[in-house]
Amino acid sequence: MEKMKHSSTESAPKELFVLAQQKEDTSEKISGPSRTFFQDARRTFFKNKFAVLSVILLIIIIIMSFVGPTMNDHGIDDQDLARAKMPARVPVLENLPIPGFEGVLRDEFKGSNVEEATNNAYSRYDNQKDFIDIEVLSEGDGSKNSAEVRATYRVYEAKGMEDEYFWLGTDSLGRDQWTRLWEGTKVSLLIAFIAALISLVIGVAYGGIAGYYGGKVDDVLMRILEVLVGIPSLVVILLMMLVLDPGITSIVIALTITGWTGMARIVRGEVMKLKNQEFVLAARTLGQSNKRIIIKHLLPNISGIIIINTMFTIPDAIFFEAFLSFIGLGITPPQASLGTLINTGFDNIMLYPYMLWFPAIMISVIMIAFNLIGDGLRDAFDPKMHK
Amino acid sequence: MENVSKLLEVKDLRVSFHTYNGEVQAVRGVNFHVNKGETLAIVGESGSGKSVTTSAIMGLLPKPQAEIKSGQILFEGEDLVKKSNKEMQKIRGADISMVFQDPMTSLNPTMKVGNQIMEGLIKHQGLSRTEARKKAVELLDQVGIPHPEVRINQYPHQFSGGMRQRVVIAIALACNPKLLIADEPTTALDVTIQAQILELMKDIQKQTESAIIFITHDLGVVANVADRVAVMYAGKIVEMGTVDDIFYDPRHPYTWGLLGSMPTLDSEEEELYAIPGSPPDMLNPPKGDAFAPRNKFALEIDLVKEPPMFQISDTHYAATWLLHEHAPKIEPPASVKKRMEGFAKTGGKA
Amino acid sequence: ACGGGDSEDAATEGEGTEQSADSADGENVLHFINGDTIPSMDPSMATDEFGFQFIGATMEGLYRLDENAQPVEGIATGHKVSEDGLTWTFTLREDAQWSNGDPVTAHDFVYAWQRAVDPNTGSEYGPYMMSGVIKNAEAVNEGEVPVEELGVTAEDDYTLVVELEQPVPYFESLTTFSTFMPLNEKFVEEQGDKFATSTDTLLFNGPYTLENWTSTAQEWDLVKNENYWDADTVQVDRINHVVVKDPATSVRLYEEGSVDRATISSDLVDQYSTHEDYQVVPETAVFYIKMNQTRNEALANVNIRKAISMGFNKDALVNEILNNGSIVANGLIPKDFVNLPDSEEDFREVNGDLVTFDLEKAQEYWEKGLAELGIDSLELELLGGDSETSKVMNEYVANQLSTNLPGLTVNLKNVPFEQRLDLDTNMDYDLQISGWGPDYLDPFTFLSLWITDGGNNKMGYSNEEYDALLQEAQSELATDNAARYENFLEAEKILFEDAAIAPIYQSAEAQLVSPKVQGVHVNPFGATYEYKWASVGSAE
Amino acid sequence: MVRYVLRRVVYMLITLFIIATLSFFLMKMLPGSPLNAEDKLSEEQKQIVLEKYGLNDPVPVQYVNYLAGLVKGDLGISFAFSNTPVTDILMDRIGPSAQLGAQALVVGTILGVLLGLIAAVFHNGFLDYTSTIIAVIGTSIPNFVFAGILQYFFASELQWFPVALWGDFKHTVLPTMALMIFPMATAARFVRTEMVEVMGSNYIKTARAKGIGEVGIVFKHGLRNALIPLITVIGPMAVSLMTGSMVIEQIFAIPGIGEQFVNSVIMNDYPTIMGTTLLFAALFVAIILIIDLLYGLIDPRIRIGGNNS
Amino acid sequence: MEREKILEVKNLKKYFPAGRKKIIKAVDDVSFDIYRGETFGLVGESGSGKSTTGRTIIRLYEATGGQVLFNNEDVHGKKSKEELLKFNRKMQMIFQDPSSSLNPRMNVMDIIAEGLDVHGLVKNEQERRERVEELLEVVGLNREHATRFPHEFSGGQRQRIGIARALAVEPEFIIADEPISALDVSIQAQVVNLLKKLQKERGLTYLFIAHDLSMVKYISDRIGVMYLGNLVELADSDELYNNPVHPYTKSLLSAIPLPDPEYERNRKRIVYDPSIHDMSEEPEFREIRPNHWVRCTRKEFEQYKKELEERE
Ligand SMILES: Nc1ncnc2c1ncn2[C@@H]1O[C@H](COP(=O)(O)OP(=O)(O)OP(=O)(O)O)[C@@H](O)[C@H]1O
Ligand SMILES: Nc1ncnc2c1ncn2[C@@H]1O[C@H](COP(=O)(O)OP(=O)(O)OP(=O)(O)O)[C@@H](O)[C@H]1O
Ligand SMILES: [Mg+2]
Ligand SMILES: [Mg+2]
Repeated sequence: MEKMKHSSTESAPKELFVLAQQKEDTSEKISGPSRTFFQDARRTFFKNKFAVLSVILLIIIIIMSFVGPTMNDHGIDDQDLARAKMPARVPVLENLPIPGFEGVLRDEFKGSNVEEATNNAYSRYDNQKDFIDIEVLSEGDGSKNSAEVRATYRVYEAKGMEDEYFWLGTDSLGRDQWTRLWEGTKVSLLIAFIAALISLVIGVAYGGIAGYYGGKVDDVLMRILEVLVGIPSLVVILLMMLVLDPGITSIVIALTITGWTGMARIVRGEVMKLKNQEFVLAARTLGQSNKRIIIKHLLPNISGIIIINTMFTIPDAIFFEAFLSFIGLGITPPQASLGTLINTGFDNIMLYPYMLWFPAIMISVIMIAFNLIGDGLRDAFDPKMHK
Repeated sequence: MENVSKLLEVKDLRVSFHTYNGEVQAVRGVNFHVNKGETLAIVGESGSGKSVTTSAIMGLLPKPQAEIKSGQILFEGEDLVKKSNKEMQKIRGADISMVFQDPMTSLNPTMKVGNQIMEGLIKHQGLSRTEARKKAVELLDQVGIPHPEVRINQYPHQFSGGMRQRVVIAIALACNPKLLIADEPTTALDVTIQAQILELMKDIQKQTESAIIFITHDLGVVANVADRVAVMYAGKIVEMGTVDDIFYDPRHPYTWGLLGSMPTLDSEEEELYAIPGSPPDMLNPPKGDAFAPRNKFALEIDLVKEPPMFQISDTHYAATWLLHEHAPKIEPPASVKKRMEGFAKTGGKA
Repeated sequence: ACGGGDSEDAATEGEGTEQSADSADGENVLHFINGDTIPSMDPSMATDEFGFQFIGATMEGLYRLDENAQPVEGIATGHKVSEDGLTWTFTLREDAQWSNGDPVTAHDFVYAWQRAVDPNTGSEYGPYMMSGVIKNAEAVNEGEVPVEELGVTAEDDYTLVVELEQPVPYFESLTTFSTFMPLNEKFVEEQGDKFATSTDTLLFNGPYTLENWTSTAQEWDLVKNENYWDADTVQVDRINHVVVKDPATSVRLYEEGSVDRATISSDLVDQYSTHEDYQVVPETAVFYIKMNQTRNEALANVNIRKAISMGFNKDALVNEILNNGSIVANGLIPKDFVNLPDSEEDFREVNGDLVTFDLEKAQEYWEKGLAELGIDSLELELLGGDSETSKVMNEYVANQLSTNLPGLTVNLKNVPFEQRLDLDTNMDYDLQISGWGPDYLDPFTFLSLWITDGGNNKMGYSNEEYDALLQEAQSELATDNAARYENFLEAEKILFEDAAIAPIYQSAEAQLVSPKVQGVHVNPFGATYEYKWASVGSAE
Repeated sequence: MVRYVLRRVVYMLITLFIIATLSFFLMKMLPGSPLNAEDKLSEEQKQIVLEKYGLNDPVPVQYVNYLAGLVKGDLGISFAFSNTPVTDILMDRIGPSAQLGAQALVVGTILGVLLGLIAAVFHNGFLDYTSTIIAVIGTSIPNFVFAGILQYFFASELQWFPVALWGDFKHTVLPTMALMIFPMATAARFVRTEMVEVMGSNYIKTARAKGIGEVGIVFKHGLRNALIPLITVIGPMAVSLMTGSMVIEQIFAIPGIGEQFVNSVIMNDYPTIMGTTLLFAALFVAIILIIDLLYGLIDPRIRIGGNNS
Repeated sequence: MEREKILEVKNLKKYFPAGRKKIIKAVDDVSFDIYRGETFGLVGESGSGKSTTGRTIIRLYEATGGQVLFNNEDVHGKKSKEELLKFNRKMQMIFQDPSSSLNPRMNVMDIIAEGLDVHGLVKNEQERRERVEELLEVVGLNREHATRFPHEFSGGQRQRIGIARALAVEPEFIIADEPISALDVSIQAQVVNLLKKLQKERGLTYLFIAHDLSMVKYISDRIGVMYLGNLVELADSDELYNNPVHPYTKSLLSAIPLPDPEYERNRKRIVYDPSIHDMSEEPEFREIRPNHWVRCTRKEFEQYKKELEERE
């Protein structure tokens, strides 16, 4: 074989033109550290800023739901009508020009002239003229409602509680909203976690069995499921709530009775997909028992989907608890949940909107956080997203 | 050779993907050209950059991740790299079209087959629906689908795999493209159906005189369809030549490996010539010759310096230091030698 | 009527400004909100506030209550009472007509009253209102004698004779009540089961007819009844009603001008108390805690009960929580309900405050009670309704009792009204917040509740002396009203000496009422509002 | 096809039958009767009332009677509304709920699909984040909060729409908007995820290779395929929308069935509860059937009946 | 010398239900024997029932009809747990898809050791690790790979892990269902070489399923050709390639592209038209030459025979 002239102009040192030492075969080496799927998932997850933020937020919320109530010395049912419906007041913040935490009530009042408007404001605020600041917005021309004033009522001073701080105000029974908000958050989260956990266990077992055994077993189980799904969950839950005494346990039971069907369906679908995968067949040819196949081969592979789905059932449960409270079938007072707080807040929305906003913001934040975490997990458990 | 006009010329194409782990250098300086009416086969193992090269030609590299680092893609003298997406839309499907590997997923499952064929016709040739329809029927007929008038109103799932691939080819051929890129068009198909599709493509090429870039890793298919062959490894072309050059006078050890690992029907040797190991990680391509770690015949220089393209004949090039004047004389492995003997017998390229 | 446990309904009717569209037709129209659907328009079957309201507006009995809650002539132009007070003979007017043109006759009353006590009817209020009042009512209802034996007969078409079981001084006011309305036999029998389920299956003889109504309707109209004998007096052409349950929505509808009257729930009072249309409508319903002496033996102890009835701050509750004009109740008979026959003094004033909030005394009694029982802590369940305001109130009461009485734990149980009735019937509770509104103009309507084993007692209260006083008032003293009232005063005192119940408050309703709404007055019992004399004023 | 539908209908009937049976016996186990305030009625009267409702018969006989009634479309008589057939109540109330539900479903889905499309097309861009945030907020915040806000701003403050009540189309706007948020957010999320997936699929590559413009790719090739999984969630969502939201109906004073249903439960009105349950269940299975048929329409791969391949 | 039969497949049938009242006859009356120590190749187009045959043999599917005798014992039919386990040890399978045949959530150690655990072949953790490392070396991988997860390996490496898993229980007979068709050309040779080496060292018997005929011919001693659930031809591999008799076999052989441009230029494809068969007679499996069997009718038999003789 003749040697060809090469097109390259670079010089190549002649001594290198010898067969290279056959080093040990490095091509089978895998470089880089070993990463399991879960490590990859974790990494992908932690790259998702929203999801990580949500996790941090949730952890803070959970910690606060335990710590929060102890941060002041108001108990969950410390009533005092003398301090009912106090607006929120937070040290430091009260001096900043941010509305909402100054411990004042503020509203606009109309009348045919400034005086009338002012009087309206006074009578609205218990005639505590000394503690009401009036700011005229429009002088008016004598016709109805043409004049407008903005009144600021310094409630804490008026009630002689200058030294008192209710960080989130008080409710209509004079109970500290801060304490109740965190207690309520705790209860709501507890209900949601337990309900989701039970749904998870039942759903995974049911779906797993139906999917893995298939055939007749699947047929029967799925028909049963269909009937259950056909009965509107609201019906079942409402009926359960009537049979059981109101309280956390019954809410959890009511939620789980219908809550697991979604999980069961998803798990069944996944198991059906997986059980014909070759690695499952391989386990069968090795003589592995069905139980171990389900535990060792199927469950780890659907764990992602299960976790994601659970993440989405938790906010659903929180939501449903809120709804139950909204229609009066929720938790027993004086205990609070986000649902009962929102419900009471709703009644006071016009005058004391903070009573609604704080729990509404809390539930929204929790829901958004769980949803974002769910989204994040969905991406994390999708190998396509592992870059 | 010079009078054969170059339809497409790719010059020093480099494409990288930006991923979480870093930059994946998928294509690292590829040069080749395609002449009018000829078939160029690109072979190489998975991940060697075949698809990325063709996607770059089509202007279909995935948007934010991929980056053309350098190079030109001259189609009839115009650089496609510089063209806007709008301009590329005019070229895609009309002058250059493409057939993908998997016929099962290459057709829109919710759209009638006829509409999928007609779309391009209406867009590029400005045909009316009825005209386009007529043309679509003809096309289906041309690619050998019986009862095209009926089939045109059916959905992809009503077609078998082989028929779907024919439909995909019909779509690609609709506007008589000058260049047809086929990215592993038969890999997913059965041998018998593969043979039919290959025949079909060759027939059509005869009729339309379009050039074809045919990507595959099946050397049998290459031998069947190609006029010229480019062998890719790790984002580079390591050997290029006519089909006879490559099969009967391979020069690059990688090409030897490819050929040696395929038994011929009469090969009886105890062991196949297997390329050991696995392809390099394109995140950090090795210094020197990327193939060196798997190469029995690697020279010390391979470990430090990349080999340039050596020209062997007018049509035949290879990038291996073994072709350098200082290199020791290396015998290709036995199985490959046997082929070359066969080549000598039949007279080869002369 | 039977008072709900819920202190306030979310919203009730309201009047409002006339819609311009309506005025264009020259029609006088009012728009009101109704808190819920009308469950029943059958006078024999109705049991609730809304039924009574619309039966009252569309039907007329022998008498009707005027502005001062005095009976004025309705279908009856007058009556005579026999010496012994047992036979009442009513003379009916001859120009009264049913809305289908049939004359209203004495037979219609006979039929209606018989129907009300006929066991086959399954009426609840029939026997409740008539037993012990009209002769043989109880026997008929028990199926012991045929309905024809009921002590009511039509002497002729326009003379109705009623025989009573015993003299009933307040019988006149009873006849204004829904259960005593006449019914057109032919029509009712024709309709069968369908009777009173929609406008088409109803006949009216009152100031208004009910239009566009079905039992599930969310919107309906009262339309002036041209066939009414006193149609000339009726000035409003149409009163539209819609069902709105959400209090905030009601108020917004009022502000929008869609309705002419809206109830202000306690939460909203602060905001609207300065509104020029703001009004407080006093009511005669009284709310109290029932203490069940049978389930938890501790409640059988009078000291414990006394402690509870004195142990919570009613003033704060009324002012801060209810906040709608309701007043503290320190006895059973509401304020401004009945006057003593002789002195014309208010019953409540005369008997005064029988039980007030007194923390010290409460704790004293509590200690004593605990000592007697030999325990140092007690756990009780408080059953309450689940409407918005009552929920807050329940929480307050539970908290007050738990804090004020050392060792007491009160657990709340809020359940829907229907369920609460079930629990009440089965005496399955310890404490229950409950209320009662009168069904006729006499203290007996309240005091009869705690007669031993009475149908509404349901808390195991029994006091012979109390029973005897009432028994005497209803029989021997029936013709001597002054003496009767002495008995009532005495009975009420006994009730509170025994601390049978812990009164909380007498309700009122805060409303926004458009100035257009004129001449509507509020009845102390039966139909809440009287629209016969209503008129539409100017909007300003 | 016809055979398939027939078979499915038979199947539906069986499911309904089982649900009817289940709910019947469930109701039998629960306390409560048409006799409210029992104590005021004499024993005899109670018997008469029970007789009227057929509650004196042994349970199996009641069951048979109930089924017989069912076949005739007779769901019995309400305990709470005297002498009113449950069927009438349902007929009366389903209308507004269904109308609002349908409006919310249609508008919400269309808006959601658009939102999702925008997010997918501008994947990882500003518009993607915006629409994702809208979607997350939409699924996270309780709809009664939205309802309150809408009522306050658009009715009380701006006076664009009536505060509440049931009347002409204007009255339906706010409740529809409040109800719409959830389907909108759900659809947006689904479409976004699916669309991102679809846009990476081979047939989109093929379409691009044909030289089709981006708009054509998104609408002609992408959307339809992205919609298929959405249909699955729309089914149950349609049911929950059409069966009315108690809260929304209460806030806007709408005579709907959701509100009615919660009331029936609270009032222990068993015939109505059962009737409503059956109605909901029937709606559910019917919608599932429709969804399945729709599947076949949108996705030609799914052959109704699955016989001819 | 009479070779020892390790596996006898007799009239094997496997039908799948497909919708209502319809069945797919995936395997319809197939009979063949496999001798100890040989490689038996099974080829045919996609959907012809090759995998189903393999899976029915190893009892992943219950047979609809027929018998499978393994070491003269019926594989199907009632069996105790112990018998099943014993059988599972002797017969193993290698799968086609390297990406789905390994559980992505288990590391290589656990994947390979699964069989050891099931059959209790190791006493302690240390022995287990040693066995796995030994097996890894047998298939040409490193000990360090034991702690890695499947996704970290290339296709060829994964396939070798699959082989190690099958080898762990020391089987006598391995069904390899297209073990190389999903692999890159250059990697295919690695796996095939390994399989050959193992066969030599351990006296294994293979049922090798593939549609790449050149590879099948290279590795197999005897080859069966399947078409629509039937075995249409069976012969020694050389015999089959040199003297195909059944028109389907001919067509199949003519369709394989070979890496030889010259050959390819001259290749003529033969199209198989099933309608040439005389449908009036049920075809049977007949021995046309010693150890060369064809499915044909009596008339075809004569005709094929003549053809063969002419070719000589
Ligand atoms: N979207 C992408 N993001 C990151 N890396 C990519 C992307 N697409 C391709 N690559 C990388 O580019 C390199 C070349 O890929 P390419 O698809 O061109 O290979 P190929 O030769 O076509 O292989 P095959 O035979 O498997 O189709 C591979 O290393 C691959 O990992
Ligand atoms: N579990 C199953 N259920 C229903 N039908 C099946 C099943 N497995 C296989 N089939 C059908 O049986 C027939 C034979 O399938 P099989 O997988 O055995 O073919 P094959 O020869 O292995 O094909 P390939 O080369 O594609 O792997 C096919 O028509 C297939 O659709
Ligand atoms: Mg490729
Ligand atoms: Mg197969």
